[in-house]
Amino acid sequence: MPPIKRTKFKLTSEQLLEMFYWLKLIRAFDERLSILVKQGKVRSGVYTGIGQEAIIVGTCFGLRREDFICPLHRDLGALLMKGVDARTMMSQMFAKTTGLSKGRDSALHSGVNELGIFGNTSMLGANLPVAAGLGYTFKMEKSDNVVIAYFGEGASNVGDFHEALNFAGVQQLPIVFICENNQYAYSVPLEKTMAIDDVAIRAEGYGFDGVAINGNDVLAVYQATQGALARARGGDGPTLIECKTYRWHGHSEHDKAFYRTDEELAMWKSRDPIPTFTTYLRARHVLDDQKLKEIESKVEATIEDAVEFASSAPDPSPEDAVSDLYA
Amino acid sequence: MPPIKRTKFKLTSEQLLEMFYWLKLIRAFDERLSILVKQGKVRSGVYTGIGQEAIIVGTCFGLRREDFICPLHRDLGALLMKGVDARTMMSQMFAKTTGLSKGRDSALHSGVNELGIFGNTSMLGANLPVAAGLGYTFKMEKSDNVVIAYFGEGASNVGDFHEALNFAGVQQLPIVFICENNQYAYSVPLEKTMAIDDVAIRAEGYGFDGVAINGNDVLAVYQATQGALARARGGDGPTLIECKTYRWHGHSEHDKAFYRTDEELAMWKSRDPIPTFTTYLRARHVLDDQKLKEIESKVEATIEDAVEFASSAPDPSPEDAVSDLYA
Amino acid sequence: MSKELSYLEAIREALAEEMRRDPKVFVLGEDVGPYGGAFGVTQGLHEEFGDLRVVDTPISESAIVGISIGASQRGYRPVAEMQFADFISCGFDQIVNQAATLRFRYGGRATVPIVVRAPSGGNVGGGLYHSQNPEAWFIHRPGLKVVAPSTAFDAKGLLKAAIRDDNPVVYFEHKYLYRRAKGPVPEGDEVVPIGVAATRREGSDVTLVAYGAMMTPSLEAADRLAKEGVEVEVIDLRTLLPFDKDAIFRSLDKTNRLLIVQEDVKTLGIGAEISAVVMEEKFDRLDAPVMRVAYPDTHPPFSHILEGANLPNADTIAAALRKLAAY
Amino acid sequence: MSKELSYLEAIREALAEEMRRDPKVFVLGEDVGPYGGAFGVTQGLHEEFGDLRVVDTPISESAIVGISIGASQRGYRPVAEMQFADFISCGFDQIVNQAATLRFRYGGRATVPIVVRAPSGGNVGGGLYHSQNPEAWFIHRPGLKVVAPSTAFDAKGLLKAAIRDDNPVVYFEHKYLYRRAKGPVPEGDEVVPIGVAATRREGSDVTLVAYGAMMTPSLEAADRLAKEGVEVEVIDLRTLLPFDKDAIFRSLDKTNRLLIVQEDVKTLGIGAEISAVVMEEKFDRLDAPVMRVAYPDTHPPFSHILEGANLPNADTIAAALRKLAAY
Ligand SMILES: Cc1ncc(C[n+]2csc(CCOP(=O)(O)OP(=O)(O)O)c2C)c(N)n1
Ligand SMILES: Cc1ncc(C[n+]2csc(CCOP(=O)(O)OP(=O)(O)O)c2C)c(N)n1
Ligand SMILES: [Mg+2]
Ligand SMILES: [Mg+2]
Repeated sequence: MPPIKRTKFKLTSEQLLEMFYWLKLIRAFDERLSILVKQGKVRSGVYTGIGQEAIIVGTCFGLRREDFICPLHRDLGALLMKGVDARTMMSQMFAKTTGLSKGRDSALHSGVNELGIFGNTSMLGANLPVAAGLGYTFKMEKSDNVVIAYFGEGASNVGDFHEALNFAGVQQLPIVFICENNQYAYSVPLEKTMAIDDVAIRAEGYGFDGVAINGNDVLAVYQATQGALARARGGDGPTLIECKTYRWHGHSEHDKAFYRTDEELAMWKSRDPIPTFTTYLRARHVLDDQKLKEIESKVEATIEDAVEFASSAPDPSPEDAVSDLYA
Repeated sequence: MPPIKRTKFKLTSEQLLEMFYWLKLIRAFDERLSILVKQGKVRSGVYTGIGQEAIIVGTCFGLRREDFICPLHRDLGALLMKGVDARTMMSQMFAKTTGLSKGRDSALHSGVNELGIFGNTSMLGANLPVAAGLGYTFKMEKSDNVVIAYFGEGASNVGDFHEALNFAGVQQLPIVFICENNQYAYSVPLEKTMAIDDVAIRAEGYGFDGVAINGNDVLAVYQATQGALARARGGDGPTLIECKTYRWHGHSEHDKAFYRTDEELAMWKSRDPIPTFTTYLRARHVLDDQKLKEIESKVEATIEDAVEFASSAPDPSPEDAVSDLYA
Repeated sequence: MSKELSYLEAIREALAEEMRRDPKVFVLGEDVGPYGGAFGVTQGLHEEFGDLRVVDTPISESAIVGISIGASQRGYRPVAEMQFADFISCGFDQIVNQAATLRFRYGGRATVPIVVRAPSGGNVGGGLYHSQNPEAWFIHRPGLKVVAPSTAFDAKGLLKAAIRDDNPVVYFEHKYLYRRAKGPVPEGDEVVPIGVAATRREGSDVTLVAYGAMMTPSLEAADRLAKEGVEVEVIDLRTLLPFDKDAIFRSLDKTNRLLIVQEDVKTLGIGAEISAVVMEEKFDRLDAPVMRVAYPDTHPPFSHILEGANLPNADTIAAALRKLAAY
Repeated sequence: MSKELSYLEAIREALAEEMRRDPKVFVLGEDVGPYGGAFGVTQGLHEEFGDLRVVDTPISESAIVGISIGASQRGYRPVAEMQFADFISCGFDQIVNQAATLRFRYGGRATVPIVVRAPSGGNVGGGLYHSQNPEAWFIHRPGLKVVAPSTAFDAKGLLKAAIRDDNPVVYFEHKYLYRRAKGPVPEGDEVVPIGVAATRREGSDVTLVAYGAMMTPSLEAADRLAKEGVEVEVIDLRTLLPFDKDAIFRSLDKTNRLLIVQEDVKTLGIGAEISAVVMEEKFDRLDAPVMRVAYPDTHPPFSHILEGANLPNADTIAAALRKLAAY
């Protein structure tokens, strides 16, 4: 694969600010969820992606409505960016009827076909064959839409990963596989579960390119993704992009994460994707105090509104436990 | 991996002749089975490895009794070399009580722990996690025994392959993975099921070495295996050896194999591992007409005896259909 | 309507007609392409519909199902083939956790119109891994539909219904019937509705419920009983989930006696559920206990002696009917 | 005997004691190492027994089971942990086709002493993929044993028995009971034998059969009925395959009335088999139809309102008991 040029895919100031907004919104959403769990208002199913937002923003930014994403447990932001509004999203976490699952789920096991969002089961890796199936339909239609499929480095050890990437490779499907390598699968560090440094090299076994990049640099992620998307749309098949990152919180909000050191966490917090990007934007005069304040209040208002909406939304009723099983 | 030196692991004339015997015996066994199927004496479950014998002989030759093998549907010869006598093996194919499965199976779904032979299910790839488990016990015991695990190139697309090789890699298990790449998975040629030329490169994704060799050259297979075995016994972990070969018969004896050309088959028959090796042995004066005749009669006698034994061995009785389920 | 097809040809015709009718229908599986499938079911389809709609997949059962689910989310109606029903265990998770739950967790906003074809059943000398009847696992999973035709007519009509159904359907086609069952088939848009049993023989003394390859010995046993003055009403379930409780109850209201015949092993085969439901809802009508004739709780052995000992047959069924009639 | 442990501690103690007693026992699974497992069951084991005997595996359920089977063939007694019982679907093939059949196809010459621990059950706000009760799939598979303790005593005693058993055992530990069930535990070599039910309450009017977390509401309902003058005999199955038919029949001979309570979905849950067996063998003793109180045929929803609507409870159980008593 040719090296990624950060400047190859140009972004306007407006677009850069939009990216910034998403970074802030997604961070705020997850942070709020973390509090809501502690308050007992959201009961479970919360796996925050705090610290990993650059991956979601860099990969989802600029996608078409028709493009499909296959997000994972930490990728709530991907659903927001792909068009699920904050109220619906928050309702989902509150298990209210106004959520995607009508109260049957408070995690990300739901999707919206009209928005190009697939909702996976909990089974890690199981979204990847589905992504291959979605990609296969684009191939059948000779359309230039694409699929972005996410997985953790831990999930790259599951059989489904292998079967899916192999099929994508041999069929040259328009899929970009995004590995969110946050170093840990729950409590287990990468080196205890695979004898390689970069998940990216697994792509070679399937006949396409893999590249490992800084997953905390939203522009690096964006540039790499755009390159891969261009190839996919042009019929040149899949790419695997491994984004090195770190999750700040525990595996779930109940996990105290004693398995890692404070130093390690501190080191990664110093690589927080948001201040890095803020500095970049300020240096380029895209962002100033005024704009920052505007964006921050918009974010806050959106979250407040979503929480208020979800809190007062109707609970499901007992019949919903057995309905919608069959069409 | 350093290139294989054919001369690195020396073989005596006696050993070379023994290898030759096994090549002939395994070929004769499969050829006889093919006839027995046509005669209706063996009813099913016959997948011959005719044309692929060099892989079995080159990998099994010189193994310890304690070493384990995890053979596949075409690898009847591996069971013979590891110590199952021809009568028992033939009884298995006749579904007689004197077979490994006591008549419950006429294929290779049975093993013998005392001889270091694992018997897989039909599910392709399912033997590989088992091989990892066997290898893990050797690691726990700090023993220098090894496991040899076989799989077809087709089976290398199954999820279990991935999970097993990854575990073997990260745990540095004493396993040699042998890919019998005979170009086809049933009717489907390799290029329709994977976008790579060499299955061997998949090893990289698991952090160990893979090498592709001529699987029809028994000495090349032997040398490569010995190198991998030495590393495994020395604690240096697994190796994947991909042996390029071809099966002469159809997938099973019922398959007419219309999916390939006569030319292709003829080309591969010209690479028959047995005459190649015969020429080699004659040139080195290890084999002469006299010895050849001796070996051929021994092979014939062994097969005849096995067929006779199995034909007249007792059939299972109805109770055997429900016994031996629980210990 | 005078055209007669074999069961296998009927399946093929259903596929071809549905593929002609609806460009969203496509088939995928191992060897289903030019080869036409292990049993020849898909012969001719590749020639007519090409590579894109008749997909030779790698050996990857989990991916085959997952790909189907993915394609279904874009409005396609994939028909996936498991080469043998036995291998459905390798695609199990995608069926029970991904397909069966999707509509529910999507809050009813999506459908999963996939069909998984699974050649099942014994009496063909297949042994442990080519004879299984895995239907009960799926009958136990809400969100799925399960069908199992016994005639050429139903093979075609139920497959067409399954393809048009918006829910995931597991379609068990019995290998023993492939070339043995022959008869007229529905034409044009006629389908056999899912969920409706068929009364194959009227009678007022005992009700016999069966399906698949058990219909033939069941009807034979009923004929024998007729000579003894006992009129057996024989019901062919055709659909196993949801099964046609009303048809069973209607018959029971006449006979007050019920026998269930299944090729599946006894414990927790469908007979258990039917018996339990009859117990709950028809206890007061029963003149005798509901009885089951089933495969014993063991694995299908290869030997025809052993398999013969296990399979229900006209003798064992007739004996049970006599017991019931005399109760 | 005065020591009291929680159900979770009892499991941990069983593991520790068996590992101390027998060096061939080891545990493997995701996060079972230093972290001590998602629920803390294996806490302290890694410290005591080290890396080799407390193995943090990659996310690879199929391999986890396959590795266990492999190790068992060399005399080891692995205890594999599924992080949640729900994920057992990903290791399904290795359990049902590899482990359950091995002894049978080896002609009785081998055993498969593995235990698969599966934290199951709902009422913990887990939603669709952290609440399942997948026991019926395994009860339907000959060659396996299935247990499901309801008390700390049985949790320890059955796990010890399972580890010492030479057959593959699926051990369902109920998450709701982890910290809620407390009590004395067996000491030393005392085990709770597999296959033997326990009578938790004597009574002569109605027999109630349950297991796992359903014991508590069942006993509560029995207490209520006692106040109404109906004496309910409550049997805790403890082992689901093979279940203790004799214990049920003995009780039935007193009461002539039977209720089965299961957290599993109704259709083809174990209640179906018990009902069918009672029908077959005890029809003439029944004064009322065998009834079932079960989870409805749906998926476990996250919302506590919905889950509450689905779970059997003392009210619904008492209502069924009243119906039975009055029949
Ligand atoms: C098949 C399967 N096994 C186990 C789990 C339990 N589990 C949930 S998340 C997780 C760790 C995932 O690690 P990774 O893939 O790296 O993603 P991350 O959580 O780090 O983003 C585990 C083991 C699961 N969800 N699915
Ligand atoms: C999981 C699984 N899927 C499908 C099959 C059916 N099947 C048996 S052998 C075979 C082809 C195997 O190809 P390969 O692995 O290359 O081995 P070869 O037969 O060529 O030696 C197939 C598809 C199977 N046995 N197991
Ligand atoms: Mg991770
Ligand atoms: Mg092959």
